[in-house]
Amino acid sequence: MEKLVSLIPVFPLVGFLYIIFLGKGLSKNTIGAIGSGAIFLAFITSILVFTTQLHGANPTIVKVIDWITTPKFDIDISFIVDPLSTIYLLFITGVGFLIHVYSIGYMHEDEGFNRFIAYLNLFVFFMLILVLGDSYAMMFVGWEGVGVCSFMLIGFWYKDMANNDAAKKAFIINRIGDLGLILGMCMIFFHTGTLRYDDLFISESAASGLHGWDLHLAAIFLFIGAMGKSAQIPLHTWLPDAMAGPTPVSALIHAATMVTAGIYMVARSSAIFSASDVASDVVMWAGILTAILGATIALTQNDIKKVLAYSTVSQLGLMFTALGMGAYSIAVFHVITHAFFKALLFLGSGSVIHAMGGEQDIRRMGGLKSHLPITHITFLIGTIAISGIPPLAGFFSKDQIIAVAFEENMIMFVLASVVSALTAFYMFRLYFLTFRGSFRGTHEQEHHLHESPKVMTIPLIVLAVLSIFGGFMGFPHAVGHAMHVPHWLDHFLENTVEMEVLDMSVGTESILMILATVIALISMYIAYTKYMKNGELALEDDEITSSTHQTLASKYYIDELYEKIIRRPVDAIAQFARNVVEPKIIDELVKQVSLIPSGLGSVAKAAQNGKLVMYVLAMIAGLIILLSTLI
Amino acid sequence: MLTEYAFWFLSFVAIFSALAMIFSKNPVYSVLSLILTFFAIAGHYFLLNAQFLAAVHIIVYAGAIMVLFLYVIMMLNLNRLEEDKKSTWMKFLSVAAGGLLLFVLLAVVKRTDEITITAQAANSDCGLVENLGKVLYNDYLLPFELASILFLGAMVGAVYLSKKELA
Amino acid sequence: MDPILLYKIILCVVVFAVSLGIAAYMTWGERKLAAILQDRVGPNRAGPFGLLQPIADGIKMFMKEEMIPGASNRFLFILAPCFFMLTACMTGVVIPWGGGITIDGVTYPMQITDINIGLLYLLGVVSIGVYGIMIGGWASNNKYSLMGALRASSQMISYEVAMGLALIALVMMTGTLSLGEIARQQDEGLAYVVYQPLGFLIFIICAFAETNRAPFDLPESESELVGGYHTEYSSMKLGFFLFAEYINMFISSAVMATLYFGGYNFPFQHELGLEGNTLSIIQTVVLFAKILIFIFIFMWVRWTLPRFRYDQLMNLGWKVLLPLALANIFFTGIGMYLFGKLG
Amino acid sequence: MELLPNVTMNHYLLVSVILFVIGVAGILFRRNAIIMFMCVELMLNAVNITLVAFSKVWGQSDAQVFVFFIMVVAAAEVAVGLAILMMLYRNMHTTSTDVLDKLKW
Repeated sequence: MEKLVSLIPVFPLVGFLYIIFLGKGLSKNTIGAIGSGAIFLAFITSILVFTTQLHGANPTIVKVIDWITTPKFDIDISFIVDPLSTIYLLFITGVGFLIHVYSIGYMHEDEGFNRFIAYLNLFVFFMLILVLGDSYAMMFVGWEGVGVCSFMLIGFWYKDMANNDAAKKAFIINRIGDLGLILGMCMIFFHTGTLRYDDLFISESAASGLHGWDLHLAAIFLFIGAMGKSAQIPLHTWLPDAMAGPTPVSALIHAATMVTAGIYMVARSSAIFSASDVASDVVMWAGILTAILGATIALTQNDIKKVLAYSTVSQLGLMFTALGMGAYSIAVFHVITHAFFKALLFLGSGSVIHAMGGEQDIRRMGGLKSHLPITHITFLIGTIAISGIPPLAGFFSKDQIIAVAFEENMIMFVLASVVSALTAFYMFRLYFLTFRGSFRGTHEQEHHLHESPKVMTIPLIVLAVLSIFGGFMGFPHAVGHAMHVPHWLDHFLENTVEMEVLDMSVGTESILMILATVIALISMYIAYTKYMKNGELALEDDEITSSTHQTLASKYYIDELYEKIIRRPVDAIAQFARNVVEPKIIDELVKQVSLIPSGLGSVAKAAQNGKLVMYVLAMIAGLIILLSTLI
Repeated sequence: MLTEYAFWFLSFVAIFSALAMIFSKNPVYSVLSLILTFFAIAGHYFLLNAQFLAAVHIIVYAGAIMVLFLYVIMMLNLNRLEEDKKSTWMKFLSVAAGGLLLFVLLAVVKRTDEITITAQAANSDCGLVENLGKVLYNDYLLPFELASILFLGAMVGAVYLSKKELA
Repeated sequence: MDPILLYKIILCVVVFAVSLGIAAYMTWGERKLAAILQDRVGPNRAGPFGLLQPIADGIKMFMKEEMIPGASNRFLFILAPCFFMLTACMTGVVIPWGGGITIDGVTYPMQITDINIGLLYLLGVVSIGVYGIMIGGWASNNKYSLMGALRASSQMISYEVAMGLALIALVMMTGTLSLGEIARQQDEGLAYVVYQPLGFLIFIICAFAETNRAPFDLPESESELVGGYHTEYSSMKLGFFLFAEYINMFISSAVMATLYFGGYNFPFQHELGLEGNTLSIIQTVVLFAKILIFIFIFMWVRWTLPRFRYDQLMNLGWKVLLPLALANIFFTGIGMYLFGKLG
Repeated sequence: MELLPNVTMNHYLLVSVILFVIGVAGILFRRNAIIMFMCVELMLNAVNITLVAFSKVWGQSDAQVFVFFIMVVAAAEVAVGLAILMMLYRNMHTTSTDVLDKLKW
């Protein structure tokens, strides 16, 4: 059964190749069916593979072919099947499938439809490689592959320069992270001589070659890689810009899957991170700072997708906080629930944008509840889920992060609670401004409003169901123990990642749960009074007076800061190189060098005078010289 | 005895008609002289017990290649070739080169006296069709097939080149 | 003198004489046949049934004034008919004319030489036969002659290819290139025409073209090129050209009889109870009967069919006969693979 | 090393060398592309003689197979070469290599 795993990436790859090379004359529905069918087959196969891991961890390496073979070390193209990779498999292919189906409706009028589906397939392929690879080298292939796909999809509407800029920004910032990952890999390889997970983590012996500051540095470098991919401070700026891509892309890549690659990598390397307290602290602080930053910026954003994007940044920050505190399985738990409700929210926002004819500004929306009933319901479920109100998915995962923080570090606990409160507030602000109140758009838009087709709403419904019940896979430990509901996920992952065992009484945990719920409800109520009862609206850009508000709306001026301290100097160096080094030094040098062959050529040219006899004479002369050596 | 005389006779004919080939002003005579040379060479092959090769030599060279030469010369009506005057310097150079090459080659041949080749248990049948065919179709099958492809290419090329539309 | 050498010399002379004699009387036969086909009487003055006509023609040829055009190339002009005649006569040496003749208890084969590459020798001699025509046509310095010569050369080269390929299919079955051996094989088995009907058809068509006989007589087509390559020739030099053509016809008939129709063998020859020299003589007579039938076919076709146009001739050679010959090789190979080698 | 009575390998090499040099000389002295072409054929045949002689010396057929291939190449070369010459003559009305030097450099 485990052998089937090598089939999983093949489906999307075949889908991609088929659509790119043979998809020219096919109808859009056929293309969509091929694209989502490929993912569906991968999903089915993933379920089969997943069942092998259900009863006790049973890690298996499935080798496909040799990749790099040297006397010193080998890297195979082989796949690892263990609880961590299979659970990622499930939600990549599952959520991926839903988003593919959604895309058929969302992108139906787009002229680049084939290209879009093909790219999505390719993306899923690389994501699967990333997750399934049995070594850092294989993961790196997928890592770069998803980067490329992300680039292509952000800049999907390449005719608009802003999209291209966003794509470039994402790509370049990701490169910075990748450099960290490469350095981390190099350090690991340098000290242990292998990049394979089973050598590094399962047999333990290899990993012991790494200790002290080497260990800390390696872990921090790996984390820099994760920062790039998962948009952590200071490499987070690309993610909100990446919303330039089509909404399904935002849902699939920039919320549910690719950005969680960083979490995956850190969880995969949990042995390294838990051995390094320094690196863990770095991860924790970077995570919580990102969480607060994202949450505060999200408060003031008016673009529906930007709000969700900063919310993603903030949630990712929370996940890293959990990772930093050693709660790897809880971070993975939050990744999964987050994948459900964030995909749901993005797809819902896509549905709204679709209905609004491309409008993304929530100040121009309002009162969509009656026009888009299904979207409204599912969006509301997503909002409740992310806000952490029981018994929806977000509550369980987020509550456990807070619980861990309570155990580990009171500062973290406070900050995480704040983030949680802010989350509930900005999400309900978004919800109220979008779906409640009265319609603020143009008359034409109002006339145009319609519920999305079934092909889009069904994925919404499925995701909404998942958002409601997804949390039960990780029922809180103590309370669950008391109620005889096991924490299934922890149990499932316990042999794969390092475990933080919470030692908490039923009472404490219950109080924390209630506290979290109350915080969320209060935030929700504030949002309700502010935007529903008082009918307050988000301010237009030129109405903003408060400096705090201005700072938040401008995203703490981080982009401007980067512009000043990084881009300007680099530009200056580049200008210097272009204006001075290139023409004055390199060009001149090349010109001078080129004189040598042309000079020699003008000499040799004389020999080619077109007289056959001369050629024959030369040939005979050569023959004579050659033969005279025999005499 | 007879074969020895035959060798000298054939060699004389070959060399004499080869000289006639390069010195005759009329290209038709050149062609005919060369044909004579080829007959003499075919005779050599017979003497060396390579009957198959001799027959093929006649068929291919005399029967096909030289006919083509003759055909082209007749068709282009090149009865008298315009030979431009060459500079004496060039003539001298040519003579020197040719003479030197002859000298060097003769010296090399002379050297072979010192190298003794122990003649193998003479298999005088090696020129027979059957033996040649066995070698050709067993050891040299690939070159043989490639040669046929070469031929096909040459044929197509020749036909294409002589199409009127190109002119 | 070595009796074998003596025998060979005698045989050479006999074959040469017989070839010339038959060729001479073929001219008579041709005229008679043409007359019959055209409902005329034909030669009937010189001797009974005009049988002395060839001799009269020969005397006339020798007596006529010899004319050599002033602008021609004298040496080549004379060389050409001699060369043509020589090549025509050279082909006879490899043909087995009958079984063995026993003299003083020693059996001599009735074949001048049974070289192991007999068929290749035939092809080689045929292929150089074209020089006689080409040189003659060119040396005449006459555009009709040159045209005839060029036509002859391209025609002969083209049809040689198909002819060679038709023979290859035959050689695949015989496993030998020796004509004597091929004739002997047909004593034991059936005549090869049974196995190679298509090969024979291709061969006979090519033989018509190689001998420049109608309907392939473009090199000398009177109505187009005055007389083709021998327009400028007169007297016995013209006689040589004409004569050589008949010799060629005779030899190709002999070759066809040998290769495809059992040569000197005839059905049930061993059941007659004849032995030795008697049988051999009957075999030779049978061979000549076969040759005469082919000669008759040559003449019959000439006086029946019109001449091809030049492009038709080339198309037939390259686009019909060549692919057919290749297909014949292919199917022969398949047949041999399926049923095993014959003979 | 006697291939025939009183005829050694060297005799054949000698004949071959002389024929070869005659071919080379022809190429050097003559300007007509057709004659030069024929000289090339002569040189190839000079080599063929040595190959056949060597085949006889060693009692093996391989050298004769080489001769066979040389003939194949020569035939192909003539077919294409003469076609090229025909075209040249049609366009330039000459076969002299002194005139045909447009493709230099």
